[in-house]
Amino acid sequence: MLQQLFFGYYAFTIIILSLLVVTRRNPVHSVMWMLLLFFHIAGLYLFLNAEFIAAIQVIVYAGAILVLFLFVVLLLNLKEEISLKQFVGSWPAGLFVTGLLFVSVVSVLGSYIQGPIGKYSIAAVRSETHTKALGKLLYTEYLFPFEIASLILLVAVIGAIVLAKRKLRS
Amino acid sequence: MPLIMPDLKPVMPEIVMTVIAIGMLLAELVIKRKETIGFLTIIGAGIAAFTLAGSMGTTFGGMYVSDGYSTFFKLIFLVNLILTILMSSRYLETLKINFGEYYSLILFATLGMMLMASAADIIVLYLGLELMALSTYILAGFIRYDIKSNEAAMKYLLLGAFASAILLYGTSMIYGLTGTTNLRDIAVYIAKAELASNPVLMLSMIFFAVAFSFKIAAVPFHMWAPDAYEGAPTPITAFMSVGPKAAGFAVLGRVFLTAFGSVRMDWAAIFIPIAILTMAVGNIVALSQTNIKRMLAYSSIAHAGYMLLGVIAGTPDGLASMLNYMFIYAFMNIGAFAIIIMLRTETFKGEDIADYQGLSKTHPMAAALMLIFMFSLTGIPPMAGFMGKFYLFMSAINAGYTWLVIVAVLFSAISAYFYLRIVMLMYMKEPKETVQLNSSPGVALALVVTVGAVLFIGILPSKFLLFARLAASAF
Amino acid sequence: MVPLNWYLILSAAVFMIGMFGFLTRKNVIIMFMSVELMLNAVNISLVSFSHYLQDMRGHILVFFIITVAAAEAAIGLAIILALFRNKQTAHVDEMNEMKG
Amino acid sequence: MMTSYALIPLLPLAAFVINILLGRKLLKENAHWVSIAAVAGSWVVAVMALFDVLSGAKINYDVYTWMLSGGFKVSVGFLIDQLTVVMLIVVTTCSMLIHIYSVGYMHGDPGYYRFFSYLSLFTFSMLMLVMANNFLQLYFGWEGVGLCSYFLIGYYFDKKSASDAGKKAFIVNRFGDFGFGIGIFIIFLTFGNVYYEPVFSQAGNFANASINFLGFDVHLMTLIALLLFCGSVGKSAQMPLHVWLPDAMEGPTPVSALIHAATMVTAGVFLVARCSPIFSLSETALMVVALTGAITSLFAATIGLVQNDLKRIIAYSTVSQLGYMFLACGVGAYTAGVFHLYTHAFFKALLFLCAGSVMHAMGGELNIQKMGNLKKYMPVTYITMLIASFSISGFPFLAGFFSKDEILWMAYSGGSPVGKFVWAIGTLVAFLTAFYSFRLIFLTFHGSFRGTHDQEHHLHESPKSMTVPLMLLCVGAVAAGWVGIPALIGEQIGVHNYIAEFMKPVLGHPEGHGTHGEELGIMIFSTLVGLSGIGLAYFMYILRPELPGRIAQQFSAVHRVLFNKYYVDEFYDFIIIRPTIWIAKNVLIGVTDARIIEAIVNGVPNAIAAFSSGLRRVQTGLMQHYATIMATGILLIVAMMLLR
Amino acid sequence: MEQTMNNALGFPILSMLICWPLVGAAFLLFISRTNEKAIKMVSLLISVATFLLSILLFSHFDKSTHLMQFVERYEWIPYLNMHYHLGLDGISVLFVLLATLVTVLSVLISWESVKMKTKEFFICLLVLESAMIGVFCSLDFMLFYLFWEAMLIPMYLLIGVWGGPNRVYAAVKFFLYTLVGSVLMLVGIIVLYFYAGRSFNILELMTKAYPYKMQLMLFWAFFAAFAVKVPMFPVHTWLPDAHTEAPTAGSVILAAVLIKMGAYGFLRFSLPLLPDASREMAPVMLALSVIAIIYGGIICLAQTDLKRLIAYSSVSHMGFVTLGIFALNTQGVEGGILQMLNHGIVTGALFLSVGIIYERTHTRVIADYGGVASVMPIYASLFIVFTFASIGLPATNGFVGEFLILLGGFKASQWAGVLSASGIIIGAGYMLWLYQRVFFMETSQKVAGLQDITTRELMTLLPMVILIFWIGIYPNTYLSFMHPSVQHLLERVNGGSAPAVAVNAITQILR
Repeated sequence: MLQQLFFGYYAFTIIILSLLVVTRRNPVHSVMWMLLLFFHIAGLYLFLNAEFIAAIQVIVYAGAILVLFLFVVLLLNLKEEISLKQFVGSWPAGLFVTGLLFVSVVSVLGSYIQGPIGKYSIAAVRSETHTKALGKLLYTEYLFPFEIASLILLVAVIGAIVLAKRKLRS
Repeated sequence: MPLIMPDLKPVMPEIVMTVIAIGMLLAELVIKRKETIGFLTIIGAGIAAFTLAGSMGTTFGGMYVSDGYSTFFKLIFLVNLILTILMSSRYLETLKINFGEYYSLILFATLGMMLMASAADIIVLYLGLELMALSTYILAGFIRYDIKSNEAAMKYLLLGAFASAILLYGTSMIYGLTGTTNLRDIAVYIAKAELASNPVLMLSMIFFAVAFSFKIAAVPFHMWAPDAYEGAPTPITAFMSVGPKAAGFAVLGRVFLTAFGSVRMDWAAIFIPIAILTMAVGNIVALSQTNIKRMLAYSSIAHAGYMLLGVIAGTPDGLASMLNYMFIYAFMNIGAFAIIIMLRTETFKGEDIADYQGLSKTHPMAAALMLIFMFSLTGIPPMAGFMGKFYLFMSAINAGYTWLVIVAVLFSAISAYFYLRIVMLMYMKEPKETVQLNSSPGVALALVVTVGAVLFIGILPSKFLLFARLAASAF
Repeated sequence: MVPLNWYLILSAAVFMIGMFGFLTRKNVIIMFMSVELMLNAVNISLVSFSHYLQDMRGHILVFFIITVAAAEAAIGLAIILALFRNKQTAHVDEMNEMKG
Repeated sequence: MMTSYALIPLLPLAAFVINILLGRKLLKENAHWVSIAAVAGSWVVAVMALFDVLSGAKINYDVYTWMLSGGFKVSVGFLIDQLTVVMLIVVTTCSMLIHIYSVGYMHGDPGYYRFFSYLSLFTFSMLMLVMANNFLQLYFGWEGVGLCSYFLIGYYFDKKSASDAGKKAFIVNRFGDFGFGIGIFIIFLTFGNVYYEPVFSQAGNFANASINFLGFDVHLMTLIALLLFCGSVGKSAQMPLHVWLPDAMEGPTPVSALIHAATMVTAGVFLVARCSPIFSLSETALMVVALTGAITSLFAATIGLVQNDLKRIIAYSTVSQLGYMFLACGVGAYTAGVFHLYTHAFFKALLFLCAGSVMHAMGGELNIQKMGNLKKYMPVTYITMLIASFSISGFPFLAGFFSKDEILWMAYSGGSPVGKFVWAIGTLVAFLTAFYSFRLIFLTFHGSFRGTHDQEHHLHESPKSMTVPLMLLCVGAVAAGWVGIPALIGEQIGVHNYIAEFMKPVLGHPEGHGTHGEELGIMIFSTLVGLSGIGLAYFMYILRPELPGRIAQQFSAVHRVLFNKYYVDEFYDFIIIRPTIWIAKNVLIGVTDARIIEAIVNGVPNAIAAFSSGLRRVQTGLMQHYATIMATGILLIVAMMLLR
Repeated sequence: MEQTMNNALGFPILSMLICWPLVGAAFLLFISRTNEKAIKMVSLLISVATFLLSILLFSHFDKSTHLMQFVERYEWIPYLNMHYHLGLDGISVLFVLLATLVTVLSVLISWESVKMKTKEFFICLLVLESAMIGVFCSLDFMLFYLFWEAMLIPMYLLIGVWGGPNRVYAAVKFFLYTLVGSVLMLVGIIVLYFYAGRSFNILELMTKAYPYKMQLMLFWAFFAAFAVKVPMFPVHTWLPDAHTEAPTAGSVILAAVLIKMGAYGFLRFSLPLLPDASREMAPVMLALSVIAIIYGGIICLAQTDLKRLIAYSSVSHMGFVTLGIFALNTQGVEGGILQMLNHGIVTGALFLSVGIIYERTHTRVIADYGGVASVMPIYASLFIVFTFASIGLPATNGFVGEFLILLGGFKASQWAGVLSASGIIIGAGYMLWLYQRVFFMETSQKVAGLQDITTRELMTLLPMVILIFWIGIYPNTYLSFMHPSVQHLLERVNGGSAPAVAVNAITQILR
């Protein structure tokens, strides 16, 4: 019961916060709501025994990505921003389509059959701690993707520099 | 847990590519002449191509597979890479965006594609896709001072991210259903648990289809393509029109034929309307374009539609015909872009279709080459484009999709109209103003290679067909 | 015990809200944030699947998704910056140099 | 021996080739020598052939295979029998004389060589026509003479009327050939052959056969006969395809004489005579032939009454006389028809040549109202033309008398109601013929000269090269008929009806059902009718010259109809030419091609282009819209997959 | 079943015929574009050489067999079982000759009239020649299709670059019309390929039996390609535009060879491959042919443009050809083939002639002419030969062809025979009217003082005149090529019930 309650709270808050994020006229507000949203999601992860994920959710998302967003948002002319409408003219179409999609996805989810149960039972993970279990996997079984991810980050670095640096020598 | 050294042979080309990419990044610090970097890149790509030969095998716990199929695609990627680099250096100079990062980014993008082609696990697939996509986003926005380039990158990135999200949503569903992300395991589990008619599986399949359709620019998920193609630097447009599309097809083929092989009729039913729409919209909208890059963007959309026929057929022949077409398409499309690049000077954009008016008078050779590429894209023998289409149609008919082929041939007849318009302008109109050709040895070499390939494959396609067929059967 | 479907519905809801934002917001940054929202929705479902299937793969994937999201954000925001330099706007409806 | 027959057509052909190739640069004024030599050679061989045939030979051989396809085989080959020989003599003789005449007539013409090469070509084609041993070669000659007729009518091609007339002649003839051609198809399908011999010998086997033709069951032989007759109607200018012949007078006069009087136009009669084995098997066909001939002869004669153009009067007279020949064939008297053909060749050629002589003197003037009293200036022409006119009017013991009498008697004595009817018409026509022939003579040669002073000053007799042929033909016009003196008279003077006997093996000879008395009565009656025609003409044009004008005023409506040739040309123009061109312009080009086919051909691309511009607008450049469309796409696919 | 014969000549003559013009075109690439004289001479030499080479076919052809001769067969794409497979039989051999001859004449006629981009022009012409020869020689369906489509490119350029004022429209129309038709045929070919067990070998395909329904579908797919090319009635509208706008050489090749390919296609593919459908659909085809004959003829009566008139007359004449082919009897088919040849010669000659005068007056409007016969007598006399050949006067080739066709057509269907025979009346009407308006009557201003034709021009027309009379007077030279092949074809179409006896009898008579 407590779990349901807990979930209910998180779910409710996450949805409300999501809505706030996408509907606020002032981008700064949106970013702020999003920050709160990320914390809630991190909470949910904890609730699902994914401590490490919860941590990077906070660190990477809330800490890095959102700050980046905030920086850029602050470049904007907020005054003008607030005076304008936040939605494009075709927003009812967007609402309609996403609404219907939601309905169809949810209706389909009813026929979900759970997949095979794996070896990482909650107990097993707990005994090893989540971070360690994940780390082990990352450096053994998932070494290859991990390496690719590093390249992605490298590309991101190059890209950010190439695109955003004021002067480049050529 | 002991750390076992994985078998690195299958990933040798990728390792070579990574080394070169990073090497180029460093080389840029010491080498001032950018042509040299380009040259080194080509050599590197050549080495990578050599290592392809002995790279067969599966590694990283079945996550990564190097087979004929992936090798064929990797060959296309490398050809694409080399040709793009050949065309790039002068163009970059002309536009004053001659940064060394360009080469490593293009290498990373190619690396991403290679990873995609070999990915046997959705995680690798996703990461490869993102590596390719992120690099391409940057490359699309490489003309930093140009608003169009910015806009192209922006649109490409945002819509790309949107598509990625959809892909991931699909992934999460298939993961939830099967508890795995390995394509082969997914297939095995679907068969075992009799999930074939499960709506969630269907939904996840749809999301995969949508995400890949986005990458190959199939209608209605093509909307980014014309804008991104138009705004991006022209060599990158050429690169994008072949590379990511081919990579998209690579994963599309692999995912749908491996993971969803047992529900072929279902996903064929998804792709048939998509293919028809793609051919229709691509060919029809191309008719009224005034910008040649944009026109080729629509043409590339249309070609994706034809290639989908091969996938829909779902037979080894179908796949082989798709591979073969992709290979041919790389040459003919890049060839056409090479001409466009030649027309670009500092002051003259040369992107308007009207700029081609009377080209045969001012530059007969360029016009003749363009003519060959245009007829090849139309699919008129003895150009390679015909052989490609022909094999595609053949395998689709063999798989029982005769009516679909009839639709396709009719649309391909429509496509003649806009390709011919270029030929018509070049040959049948008087030149408006004198167009300067911004030729360079690189572009010239690229043209020689492409036109040679287009004619050679057009007349003697036997070896290539066989190679494609082999690649498809070693799937 | 909370049924898995609840999580899935939550995830779907967040995904659709993100999509809605992407489809309708004028501001590029908010659109970007909407995409992040969608990714988070995927993450929620992945983590919950992982939890219920007692498998780590979902977590691994989430880990990579967050990584990629960060990289994507970096590049995206760099592009926005470049755009912003050339044209003082973050509104997509004023960003249609190319169309048709 | 056999090969020498081939010389008959080949000599003129060679002359044609030589003239057309060398004439313009080399031969020029000497072109006539080649042609005359060739036709003279042909004449000699033809006469030899005549003797061969008289001695009982019947020649039929193939030269080479012309076409071979499946079961269809046809050769170029020659059949020389009595009928052929008669035609050969007529053709070569007339041709030769007219060649000679032309030397004077065409003297100084810039296209001199051209004229002679056409004449040679014509002679060749005509000879191929009459010598053919199969239908297809007949058709070959048939079209060949049509071609030459086209060339020669349009000889003065810079004149619009001349080139119009040539074209008209060819096209009108094609209408006839259309039927002729289909006739040949049916002959081939029936007999598996297009050679005369097997066809005629087997025709009897099909006497009662019928065939389904275009959905109608028709008597086979009637069908074939009538289809072949279509060709005759065209070539011989019978109703309703007679319209080209009067116009054909645009050609030089020797041409009118040779082609449009003596030889080509009689090819139709020749065809009917040649196919008599087929025609004889069909009562209906014969009736049609007889009636067509009778009606045409009457019709043309009435028009001839009021015309003022010298050559046109003779042309209508030709049409009329051709009608006579068909009338004869139609009552089964093929011999009489051919006999008339033979005599007619002489007197009608003579008439034309005389007319040419008159024209020559008058400086090209053809309106007889502007002539008069020419006998004073051109006695030879006058006398010869007078004799020719007597001959055509059936003046006793001249050539025309015998042949015409033979026809009328055969028609009368044939015993059928149709025979009696056509006899009545024939007699009426004899009266009319005499009348207009002498109207012509009187207006032209008698009275006072009504032309300009200038013309009067230039009047002169024609040169020898022209008058000599006139005189030679005049002999023919007088004596040609003596080979066919009917038994009634022949018994008295001890001669046979040679021609009838001669032709009997080919054409047969129907026995009349009348008595000698009746025959004599008919003969006298028709002679009187002819003489009264002459008398009436004398009365109206010599004694009371003001009368014709008054009558014309009195019956102005009738006069106008006759003067305008019953408005047949106008009628054809109205029902065939105009509608066809109107349809071509306003329906086929205007509607079918432009509004239907082209509308689709251009409409589809235009629609696609319009659709394209429309579809372009979907690509607004707005990312949200792109995403919305993507999302819609997903939704649709989901709906499609889940709802199916 | 052995269906081919060994090459009677010791060398691959067909490949040489195909390659030689290509080699020439490649050679032209290396000649400076300013050296027009050399370009023209080289083109002429090459085309003449090709023609002379093709004469060997004429002399070495074995007329006693229907088997394919001069056969060459090499693997091309083994995986798809495609071969480079060439050969000729009695149906196709004459067209190769026609193509080589017409190319020579086209080179000659373009000597002066092509004033810009001379080099490209002759390259196009030579490439076109080799594609044309290829079409008639191919025994592999895909090879055929390859040449068939490849031909579009040079032709498109010929019309579009060197054509008249409205050339672009005409060129695009030509291209798209033909392409739409051809692609449907491609689908048909592939369907056939799979049904027949993966073979493109025409000879092999001919031995198979196909279900009727499939035959029907394929028949219409092939129809789309061939009928457009012929062109048959409802799809003929590209022809007037293409003919009118094309340069003289283009019109000549178009008329003489290109549109023959449609009819050839019916003969080579539709009839033997789809015998049942051909038989069943023959009435439809006959009806369309009759419509084309009459429709094309009548429409000529209202034309004001010289070339357009001749173009529509082609529609009418090709109506005769298809009529003959779908009469499905010996006379019809042989007549049809002969008439294809005839039409190539006559209409080719007419276009050559029109080109000659157009070069002098630069007008195609009939009303601008008049009295040409007075100023250009030699030209006028040659033209009248072509006119009458077109009308089908006996002793000219037109007669032989049309007569056989009408005979065959009449045999097959009385209505078709009778109605199409009316075409000969209409034909005489428009051709003579044309001749009158151009050559007769008073000399018009535009025409006054024109030079008569030059020796070079005479040389282009003379071969046509000779052929017109040759075929007209002794058609057996040409008909004898066809007998065994047509017989064989008809046996296939009519299920072996063709009257073989008659032919043997005739052959004996001949000997």
